[in-house]
Amino acid sequence: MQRIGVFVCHCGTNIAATVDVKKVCEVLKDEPGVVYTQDYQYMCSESGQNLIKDAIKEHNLTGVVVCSCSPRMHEATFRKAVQSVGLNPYMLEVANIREQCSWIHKNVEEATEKAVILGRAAIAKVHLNAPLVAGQTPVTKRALVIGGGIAGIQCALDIADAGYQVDIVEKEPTVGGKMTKIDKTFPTLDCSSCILTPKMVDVAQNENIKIYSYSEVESVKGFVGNFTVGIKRKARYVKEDICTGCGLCTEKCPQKKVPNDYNLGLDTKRAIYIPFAQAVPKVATIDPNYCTMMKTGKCGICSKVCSAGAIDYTQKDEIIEEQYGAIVVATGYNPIKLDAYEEFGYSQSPDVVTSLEFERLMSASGPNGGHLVRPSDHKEPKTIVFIQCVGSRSTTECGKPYCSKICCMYTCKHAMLCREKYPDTEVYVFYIDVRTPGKNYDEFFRRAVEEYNVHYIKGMVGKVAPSGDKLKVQASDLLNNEQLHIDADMVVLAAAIEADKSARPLATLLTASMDTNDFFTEAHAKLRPVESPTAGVFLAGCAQGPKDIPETVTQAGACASKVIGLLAKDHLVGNPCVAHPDEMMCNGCSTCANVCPYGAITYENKDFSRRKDGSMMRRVAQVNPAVCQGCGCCTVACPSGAMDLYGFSTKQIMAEVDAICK
Amino acid sequence: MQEAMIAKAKELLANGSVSRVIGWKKGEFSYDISPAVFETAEQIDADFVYDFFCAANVSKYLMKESRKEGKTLAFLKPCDSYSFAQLLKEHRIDREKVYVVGIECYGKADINKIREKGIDGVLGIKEDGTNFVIDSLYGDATVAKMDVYAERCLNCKSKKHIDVDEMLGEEGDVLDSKRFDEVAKLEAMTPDERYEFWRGELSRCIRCNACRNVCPACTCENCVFDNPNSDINNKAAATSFEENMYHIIRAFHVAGRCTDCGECSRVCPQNIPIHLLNRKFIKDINELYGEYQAGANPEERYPLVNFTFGDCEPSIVHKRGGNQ
Amino acid sequence: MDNLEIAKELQILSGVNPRKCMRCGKCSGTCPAYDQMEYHPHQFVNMVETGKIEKLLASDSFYACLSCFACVERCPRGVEPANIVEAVRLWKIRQQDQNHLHPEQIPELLDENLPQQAIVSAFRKYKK
Amino acid sequence: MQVEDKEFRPTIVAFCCNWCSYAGADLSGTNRLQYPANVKIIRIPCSCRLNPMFILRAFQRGADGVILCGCHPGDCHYTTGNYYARRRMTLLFSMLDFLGIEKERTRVEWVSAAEGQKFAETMNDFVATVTKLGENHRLEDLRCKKQ
Repeated sequence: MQRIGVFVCHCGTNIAATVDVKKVCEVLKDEPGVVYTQDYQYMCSESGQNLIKDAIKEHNLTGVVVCSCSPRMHEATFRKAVQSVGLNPYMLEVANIREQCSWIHKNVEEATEKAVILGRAAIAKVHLNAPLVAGQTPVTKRALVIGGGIAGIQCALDIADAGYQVDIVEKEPTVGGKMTKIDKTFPTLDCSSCILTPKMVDVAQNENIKIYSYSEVESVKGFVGNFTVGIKRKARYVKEDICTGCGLCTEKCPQKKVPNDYNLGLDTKRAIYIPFAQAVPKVATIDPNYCTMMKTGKCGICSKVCSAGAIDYTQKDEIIEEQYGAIVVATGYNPIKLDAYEEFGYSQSPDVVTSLEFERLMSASGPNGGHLVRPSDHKEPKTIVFIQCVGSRSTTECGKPYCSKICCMYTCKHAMLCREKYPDTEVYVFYIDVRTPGKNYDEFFRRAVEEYNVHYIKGMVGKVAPSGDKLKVQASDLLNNEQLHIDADMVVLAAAIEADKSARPLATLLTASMDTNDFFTEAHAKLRPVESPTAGVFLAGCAQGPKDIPETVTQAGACASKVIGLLAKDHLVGNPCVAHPDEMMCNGCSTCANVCPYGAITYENKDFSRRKDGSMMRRVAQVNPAVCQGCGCCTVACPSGAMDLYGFSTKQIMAEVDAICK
Repeated sequence: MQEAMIAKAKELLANGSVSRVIGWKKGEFSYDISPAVFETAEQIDADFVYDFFCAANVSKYLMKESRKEGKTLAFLKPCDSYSFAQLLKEHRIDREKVYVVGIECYGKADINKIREKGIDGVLGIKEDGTNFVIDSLYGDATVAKMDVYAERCLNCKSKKHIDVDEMLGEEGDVLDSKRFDEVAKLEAMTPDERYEFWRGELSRCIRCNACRNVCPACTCENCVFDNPNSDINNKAAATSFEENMYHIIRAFHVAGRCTDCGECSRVCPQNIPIHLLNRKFIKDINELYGEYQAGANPEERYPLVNFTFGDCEPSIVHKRGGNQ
Repeated sequence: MDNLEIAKELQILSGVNPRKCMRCGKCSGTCPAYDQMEYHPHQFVNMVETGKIEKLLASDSFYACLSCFACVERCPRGVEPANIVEAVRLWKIRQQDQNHLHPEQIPELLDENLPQQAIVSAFRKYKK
Repeated sequence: MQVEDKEFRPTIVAFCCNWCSYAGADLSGTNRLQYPANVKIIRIPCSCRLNPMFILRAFQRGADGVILCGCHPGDCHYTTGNYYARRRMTLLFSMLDFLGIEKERTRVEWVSAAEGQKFAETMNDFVATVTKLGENHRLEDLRCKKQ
């Protein structure tokens, strides 16, 4: 018979407020097998854990039940505590009487009764616990970074610095991400490419880092420490190692009408292109949808012109399998589609642009060489209206419920740059709230208002109607309680930002969980913000939520330290709660192998010569504990119940059900 | 047909390609046929029989027989061959150790239905066009085949054989049968009526386990109901709950693997329509996940170990369930 | 009935939860009848929320609303200011305990120079 | 020792998958979202770990309603666990309904780790449904009845 100790935590008043902990202790004292019960203010504290340790030694307990907060919170803490005094960590069960009892019930009597029942269920389970020892799995000392923006670059550089090999998979022809499209960065207004391109060059030259540009992740198998990732290298029709990036082909290509997505379609590029001068890798890429050679086979000028002979029209997508120990997700963001906002006339007039398009118009490498003109008639705009929170903070289905965090700062930057370069233009910014919480952020905003005389008006724009060559903006000014009518030359919409479209399929591949806005969910919002609940998957940058460049770089550094922490280990302690077949009862019908998501089950012919009816060899299942993750799917698929799961065995769950329904 | 089978059996035994033959032999009464293993020509001549009472499905016996050395000859009716194919898919039978001869089948007689017609002391049965001529202690009686066919033969789902080495008689094909009408009738009832119906039926269950022992899909080395530490092991059902539970769990374990061979209802001494439970699962699988016949396609995964991203949600049962 | 109870009543009548409003002023910005109103749409919502009902009932600014529903269409938080205007109008009519206009009575009340917008708006109201 | 005062209080067993719905339940706790005390949660590694035997065992021991909460299809921590659970539960519920057992007594709900609100609402709604149904007589085992 087990000797079980029950420890009930007050959790300050979190539990004690609605659960009579003394009564719980008293009632559970006479449960079968319980030899010691104790309640304490903070069971998870140092002194609380010592209480448990002393009780184990004093009453030589063989099983421990802790009635406290969620096992997801402190199960590991208590397991370490009991392990330190020699008790197997898996001889401990946690009853969740806080999140699932005291916090959700007001009536003390009801909550206490429920706490007793949950305690009783945990005791029933501990009776059937077996001392488990975790297996070990080797760690591949290589990391994969998905997404080559500033987050991916910074993270890769930090990991490479620690001496580990890193592969970056970027779906665009060049790394750099959104920062390559930005002109100046707030709050210091230093030029984006000046701070980014050196890092891109470092990434290219670092011998620990390999860049798979114009590639996507195709498949992910395995688990933390042992990922096998299939990378699809999209056909570039240019041999990367031979092309010198001279750009001759991009001048000679006859197909000129290709929308240039580097400038968000504001101008055009050729069918064979290098995205921008400082592209890394500086290699041309052919866009098969526009290249006449690809479509009709009747051109081939670029291959004739290319002195290095790097053009190869027959190139095909190829898939490479690589092994990794950790995966960093840095898939970044995109502004949302604004066609649903007809009130702002985004699709009616070319002069209504998004902030990113405005950034391109202002940028020296932009469609107009940095000279701000209206896309419709190329005249200098005299009155510009900025509209904040377009699509953000909106509970309608075409909008996003969250605040996109970076729009106030970049709109303030745009207004300031506008006023500085073109002092005679009038700049209006319609806002709901100006949110500038960072270091030197608010000072930057006040400079825009005080020194550069940007008109900040509290109130939303109701309507933008193009009439003649002007844009009639109708907005409400809440502070003066009047309706404003402004004839603007140009309207800039601070569009909400959302997760990159490639994030959702990637999450399914990685079995990483996502929130309703397609941002990756972190393991713990406050305590583990850069890890995904799926072990071995880490999150950096806007893939995890809207954030600005300083915060992204911070997260990238944090991610790198987590990855280095993981890769530094030679092998990982596995999960002991794995499936195990009872060979005497196994039918060998491979139903379990069919449902195993990890392929952890194989079959062997075993000799059962003791069988009375003379049959010697029987086909039985074998589970590989290193691969099995303990989901338990096989235990239900197996009709005879031969397959069982350590830690959550059929008998244990049955015992819990009995204890709860008694 | 019986003579052709006896000739084939003796021939294969003689040339040594098979070591034993599995067929049927008469029990106490002429309508009591039970499968039997014959090793010598004499035994075959003495006992081997094949007539309109030979409904038993021999594929389950092959599990044991195929473990002995030497090959085993088996005569499989179309519905037996589906069970045989399903057992092959579950690696329960070694295919090389079995030589399968498919035999065509025109339906088997159901002794209970014959008795309901008032014919007793049955001695033999012969076919006469669309009627059966039954000679009994009280003289011959002719009765229309359709009145005494077994329920599963009335709704025969397929005359096609799966994975046979040789054929006696020609190969038939899959028929579309009205085998789900009975289930549909029950589904149309209100939950209370259904509860009364099934309480009435299942309360007669004496847990003789005949249905489990005959079922070619119920092939566990150690059944969960016999295994003492499975927490649901019981012999006789003590309460109505255990009666329900036994039949629910048994039907669930064979769901997606049951070939609807009808043996369970044939052997049930209490004549409980157990096959309706299995057919309910087959009907649901066909409606929700697409037509599926267990044993038909050896490579295809059976429904409960398969999934598609677009599967319906369990709440469909709440929307679709029998009328209130 | 003090103001807060009337406010609660108006919220039930209009089915609008004024606390969902984040005071961005877009409804007033997009309102074509803004200038004819003493209190503007974003103020209706706030006044109903905080219970300043007599000031609202005293002013006839909510009769200026053409019920074009632009504010309902464009409100980012799904607050429906037009429905509050409706509720206030219905409340005001019920105060004067005039019974409702039955659809059969409408034809003879129509005269030619009544703008089409008003007729459509009337039908929108009576569908409540 | 379920105190049986005059109005009926159902016993509900909720099987919650460890990665999503258990975290969802914790989140509804952290947000102090109230739901009735007669819901008791059993943690299982994945929704695919739920064996029909456990559901029947719960009803046998006197539960009046059983609900399985798992990750949204596509979000399962073990990639395909909830797809199998979805098929198993659909067929099982259909069979229980076929036997005439009230189909509102069993339910499956996909709750992610971020949906504390949805978890509380589901529990409140489920307890209300089962309370309306009354005590479970069709799958009860008289030997386990509380006197």
